[in-house]
Amino acid sequence: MSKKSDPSRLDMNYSSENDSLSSGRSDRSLRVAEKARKKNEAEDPFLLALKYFSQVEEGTPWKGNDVLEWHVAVVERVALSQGLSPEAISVLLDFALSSRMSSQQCVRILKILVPATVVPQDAIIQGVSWLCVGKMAMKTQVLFIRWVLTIFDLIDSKDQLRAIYGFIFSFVTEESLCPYICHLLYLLTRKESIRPYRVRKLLDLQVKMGKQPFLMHLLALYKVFSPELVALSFPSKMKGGFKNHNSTWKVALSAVQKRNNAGVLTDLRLNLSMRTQPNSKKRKFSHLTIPAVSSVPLRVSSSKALPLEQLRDFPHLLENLHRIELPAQMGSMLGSPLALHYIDCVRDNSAFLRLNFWLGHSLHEEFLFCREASSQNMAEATRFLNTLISTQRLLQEGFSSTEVFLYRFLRVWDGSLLRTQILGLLSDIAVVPSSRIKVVLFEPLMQLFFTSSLFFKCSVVECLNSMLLKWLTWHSVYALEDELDISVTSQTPQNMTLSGLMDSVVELVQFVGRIATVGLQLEGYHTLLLSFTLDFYETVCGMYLKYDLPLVLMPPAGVFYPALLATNPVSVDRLCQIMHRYRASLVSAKLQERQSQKPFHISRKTYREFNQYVVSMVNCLWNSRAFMPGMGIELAEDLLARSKVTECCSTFNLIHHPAFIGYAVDFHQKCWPERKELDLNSIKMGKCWDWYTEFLFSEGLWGLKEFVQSSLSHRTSSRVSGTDAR
Amino acid sequence: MDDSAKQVLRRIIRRIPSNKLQITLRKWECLSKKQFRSLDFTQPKWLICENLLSLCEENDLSLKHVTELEMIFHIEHPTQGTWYVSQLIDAEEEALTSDLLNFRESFKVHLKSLISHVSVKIKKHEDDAIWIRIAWGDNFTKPNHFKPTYVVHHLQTPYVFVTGLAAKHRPLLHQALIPSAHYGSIKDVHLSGRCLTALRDLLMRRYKQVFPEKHPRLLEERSPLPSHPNIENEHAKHAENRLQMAAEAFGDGMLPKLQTAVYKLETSNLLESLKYCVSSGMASAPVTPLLSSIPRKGRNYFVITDKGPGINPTPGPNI
Amino acid sequence: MSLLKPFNKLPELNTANILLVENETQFQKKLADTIVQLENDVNVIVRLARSLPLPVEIAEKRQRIDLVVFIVHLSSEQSLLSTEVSLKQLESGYFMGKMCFLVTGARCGTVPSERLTSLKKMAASLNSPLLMTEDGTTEGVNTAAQRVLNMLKISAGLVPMATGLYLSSLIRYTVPADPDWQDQD
Amino acid sequence: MMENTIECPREGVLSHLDVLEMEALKLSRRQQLSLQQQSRVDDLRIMVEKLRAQRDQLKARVKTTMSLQQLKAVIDQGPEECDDDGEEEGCSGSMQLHLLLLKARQTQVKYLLQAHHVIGGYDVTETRRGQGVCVSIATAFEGCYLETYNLELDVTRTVRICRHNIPPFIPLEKLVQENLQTDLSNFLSTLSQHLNAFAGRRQQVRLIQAVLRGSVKVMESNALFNTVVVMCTELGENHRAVLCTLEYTDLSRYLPTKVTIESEDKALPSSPQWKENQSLLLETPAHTALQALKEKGQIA
Repeated sequence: MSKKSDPSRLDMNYSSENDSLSSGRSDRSLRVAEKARKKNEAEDPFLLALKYFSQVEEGTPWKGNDVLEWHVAVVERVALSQGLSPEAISVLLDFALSSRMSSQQCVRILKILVPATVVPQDAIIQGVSWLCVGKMAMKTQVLFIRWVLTIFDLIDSKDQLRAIYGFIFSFVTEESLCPYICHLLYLLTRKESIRPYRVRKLLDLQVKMGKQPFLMHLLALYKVFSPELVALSFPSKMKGGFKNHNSTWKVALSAVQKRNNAGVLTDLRLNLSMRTQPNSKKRKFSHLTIPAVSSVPLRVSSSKALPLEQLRDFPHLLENLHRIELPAQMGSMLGSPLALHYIDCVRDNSAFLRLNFWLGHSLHEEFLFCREASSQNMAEATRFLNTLISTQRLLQEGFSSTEVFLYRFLRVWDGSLLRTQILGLLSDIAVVPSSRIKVVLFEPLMQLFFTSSLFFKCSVVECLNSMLLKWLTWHSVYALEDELDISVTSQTPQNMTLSGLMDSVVELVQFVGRIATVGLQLEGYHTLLLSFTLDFYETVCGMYLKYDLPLVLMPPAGVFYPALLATNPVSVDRLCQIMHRYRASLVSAKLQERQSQKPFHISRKTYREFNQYVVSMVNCLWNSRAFMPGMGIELAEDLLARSKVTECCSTFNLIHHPAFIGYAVDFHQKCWPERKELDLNSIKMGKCWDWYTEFLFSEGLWGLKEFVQSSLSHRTSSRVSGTDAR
Repeated sequence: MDDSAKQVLRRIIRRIPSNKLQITLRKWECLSKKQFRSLDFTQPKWLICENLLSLCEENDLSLKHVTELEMIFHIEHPTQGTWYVSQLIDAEEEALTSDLLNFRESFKVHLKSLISHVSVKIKKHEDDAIWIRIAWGDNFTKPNHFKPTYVVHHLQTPYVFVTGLAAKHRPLLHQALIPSAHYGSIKDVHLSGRCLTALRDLLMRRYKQVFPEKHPRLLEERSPLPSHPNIENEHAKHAENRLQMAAEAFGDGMLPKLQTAVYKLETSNLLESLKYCVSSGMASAPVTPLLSSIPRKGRNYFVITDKGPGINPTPGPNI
Repeated sequence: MSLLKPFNKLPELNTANILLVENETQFQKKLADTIVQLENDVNVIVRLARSLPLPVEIAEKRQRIDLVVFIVHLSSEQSLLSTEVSLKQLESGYFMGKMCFLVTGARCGTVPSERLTSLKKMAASLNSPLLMTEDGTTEGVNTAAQRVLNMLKISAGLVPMATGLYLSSLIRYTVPADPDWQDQD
Repeated sequence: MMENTIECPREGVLSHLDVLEMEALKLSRRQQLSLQQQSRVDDLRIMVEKLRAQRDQLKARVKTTMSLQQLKAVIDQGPEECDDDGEEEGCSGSMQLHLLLLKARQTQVKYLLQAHHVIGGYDVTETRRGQGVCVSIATAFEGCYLETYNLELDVTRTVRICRHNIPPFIPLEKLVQENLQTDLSNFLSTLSQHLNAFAGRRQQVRLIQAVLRGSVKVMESNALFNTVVVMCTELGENHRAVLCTLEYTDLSRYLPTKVTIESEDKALPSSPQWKENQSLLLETPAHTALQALKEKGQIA
């Protein structure tokens, strides 16, 4: 009880004994000694502490040992404030693992082992050797390995670590060590480190422990390097991964990092990643930051492989394409464009597997695994995702793990968390087969879209627009006859036929049509949303001519008419332009069909829709025959009468249309400056009308101009424009 | 200043947390201003301790000064160790009029008459609580100042708070206390905790108890006003009632700090009776995991921590 | 012990009533404050309840409630249970676009997945929307408030040419047919 | 190459939309705030109106009750006049009077009850659905309210105290044994005596410390305040310190039962003047007595 209630009591008894020995000495001498000590302290307590730890001999009592306490305190202060130098680390690590004092002390030291710059490889080796001696307590061993994992990327070089791969491997049999050892091995494994008996061992373990994620991942990696040895098949999406949440270090390290985040990595001799990640040392502490490229600096003896980080520039890359050595930390690839270029050139499956794994793992850990969204986290997350986005832009294709993550994330998304990034990523995903596009994309998006704010709606439309753009671009790039491989990087390359692609595109366009219709309705035909929608249709109307995807899809009435009757000239103008482009596509499609060397068929329905729209436009704007039967929007006579609008048919012609009336008035004043009363109808008279239209064009309504010139050149009525499309 | 004194001092200094050290020593008033200033409290404790020792040498202080220091610290920080409370019963008339002086005298006399080697130190605290420090020896050995007993008693009240009392000394203490406080006998009240003031407040009703009143305070007096006129809490009344009930049961404002409470459910067959409680509707269903987990976890010792019903450190058998 | 009815009272002009049901009250309060702050042109009245049924004392002075929001914390089993109980106190009319679930902690991998699954089943069986929220951050709360408010305005008939039923037919939760995309872990 | 990997143009649109949303939010917040202030002002106005109305009502009520009392006064010598009048209107009048009487009585009773409460009679509240009652005993000294103490009594079978907040040094057990079962009201009154006396004694000490700071010093007092020792210096030819020990053996009184005067010169206590003072201290509250002495210029 008393022990529990205050632990201090115990060591008081002990130490009082210690003191009783010491107190034999005269107090004079004591004070002298103390003065001397003071002087030393003045020099540097930290060095003293290190000295102490390097020299303290086995079995020194630690309970109530004030000297020890004091030194630990000193080290603690230094470690947590500016981190420990490589030498300090070696000393302390050795002291801790040699367990010269109690294991409590060992744990205590390990906990504060925060490197300031790098960790010397030798220290780790030493540590592993202590591991082999095996007088360490199990939990201490685990702690040690976890520490190594945490600071893995700070180890100045890893060649010797690789050399003792076998030793490390031997620990997988330790039940409680296994997960962490596997992780460590995963980071160290290279082709030559794979041996049949190791594979066998792992398989045995798997039989014993069941399909543990950490074993699976290691085996997967083995399979990549030497498929002939590993017969297993792995699910395309493996869950979990190596869990190594040790917040204490993370926090401490990132804190230290924050304080002196000046280019610590200079001693890592890295040129590439420096620019992207000025303080990329933070990476491990929050999975979110990107490791610097550091693969093994090679011993002279070994093959002539060239570590990636030694690449100078693009030409250099090209020369050495054949003998590039990939870094231990695949994540680091993200940071470095050269590396990415390399990956892009040589379709190295293992590289992609590992990169994908790393990505999937961090994404999952960080966004789908209880991470309360604090502003600081979010800042990191944003940075990370932005880098990911730019990477994908560079490779011009999404990673499969990103997709998997996105599909999961969409289902639990609140629509605001990291909106920009998420939508950005989403717009990069490879073409989704029409069979599942509804489930993985549309349903979650719909839920968010209709409940969220106007701005979110706009963002979604924008996102889908750029998604469509990418798909079309891919198509126009990889437009092989019937077999275009879109997701090059994805783990399971899905070959997509042209028809497949077209189905997906149709799905997408129709989806946007639907949500835009309802969205506009809900938002009261807000101009902003309308303009984003028109953006989208500007892409759509060019599908055939610009990206030669044999497809023409008209906007739904729910989009067309709001645009036509919009209160701002810009919308109407853009609509005109879009219609003009549609016309162009349809005309050329007709030609194609006529010459029929590339037979493809656009349904009559499309033509009908198009004509319908043109007719209503012309009726509205030119013929002052709005709301007439045969138009998309008909209104019963009596209803119109009841609205008490005089000559309501003409209310939407180029003069009275709310979008243009301003121009009309302006024009009227220019024409008849002397007139007192305003008579807009007089614009209709004779030449005036042509002048007026000219005036409108001169006001910068190009779309309108194009439309007029194409659809009703030589002042024919709309029907003609309809027929000549037929 | 002899070795034992030194040891005691060392021990005391070690017990006092560094941040408290300075003020405690100041209260002690055994060092001259100059000496006090000479102490550097940024140093590690063991250093300060050595310097302090030498200073004590200079003013050749004795053991009794040292114990004085310990007492000061204890009175300032009465959360050392666990306090046990016992209650004096059958008060005599004098109990209501007894004062410090004659209490101190009679207590010392009585105790000394019972045991030869014992050192008693009695101080009165501001809140007229009487603090007694007893270092016990026995007929052959000197009083052991490492394990002193502390007794706190408020005159006119029947309560006695004790910490660090060995079982063999209990009767002695009681025999000394009862007559000198003018009571008939003493009994254990089964109350203990680390926080002395809490125990005191609890027994002397110094915390704010709440009773049903004829004119209950209005709702908005207690529960914070709704932040906006358009927000209405449907269950405000209920919440208020619950609040009232809770307050009546446990009191209001700052409550006394108790760390543990022990219930012993003793019956021929606990599970049987619990089962009956539930089946007969005495206990509300669903059964709280606290009870149902007895058979499920296969154990009958549980610790409930702030993090909700948890498992005690020693894991039970796997079932 | 009376069912809560959506149509037993006349609506008030330019007023929308929303009921937030949460068995713990902290998120509820934050959300309520944000909601009333966000809306300017409609008179939004927020009612907070720990569970249903609502106390009968104030039944008659209570205006008609246009939207019922059940806040479910996946972190606590209790929250889910009490929601299930409360649901029984709603008249069927509410399930036609006048109620929704607001879920917190769905993103968190540590909560037992079966809770989310059972909640999803519930939502799907009731054809009701399932809104995920981040209750930790102000942005999260703002967004939640915004979304709930949008639904409220529609279900209170304040948005021309839109009804709650219409909206919920668009956004109600459906169990994905392709099991591959259900959250595995 | 770096640059274009870092910057991606279309990203801008999304983030711009984000910014826009933020702005919109801020704006609506500001509007909201002003709206709230406006409505608050209105509410306050309404509140003022309400209060005015209430005040007027109260005024009116006061008037009526006054008139009622006058009426009652009239009625007291009413009857004989009433006899002279005609039968039927007489009886109708008597009816009316009867009514008025009752009204008057009722208001009177109300006042009595209020008065009873105001002068520190104890509130009794029913608790636990009639299973118990909660008695609260207010203490006061010289017309100023002090603590209120509560007892919750279980009255199901035999009356017993379930809980209370009466300080431990009040001899509650003794009082309980005397007459809790037999005579509750008696029990309560004695208890309240004790409490009032205790509160009174403590209040006296407090007042001494507050009012006579500097001249009189409270040397010693205990939890129960039944022995208080104060020191003052007498203003004779030689300023002697005088030690007055007040002992209250009767715990139900706030006046001492025994006062002893001590001083260096042994003559002083027996001096007539100080005998007088002693008796003064015996029959008036300590602080007033000492105050008086001070004014009389006997103590500093």
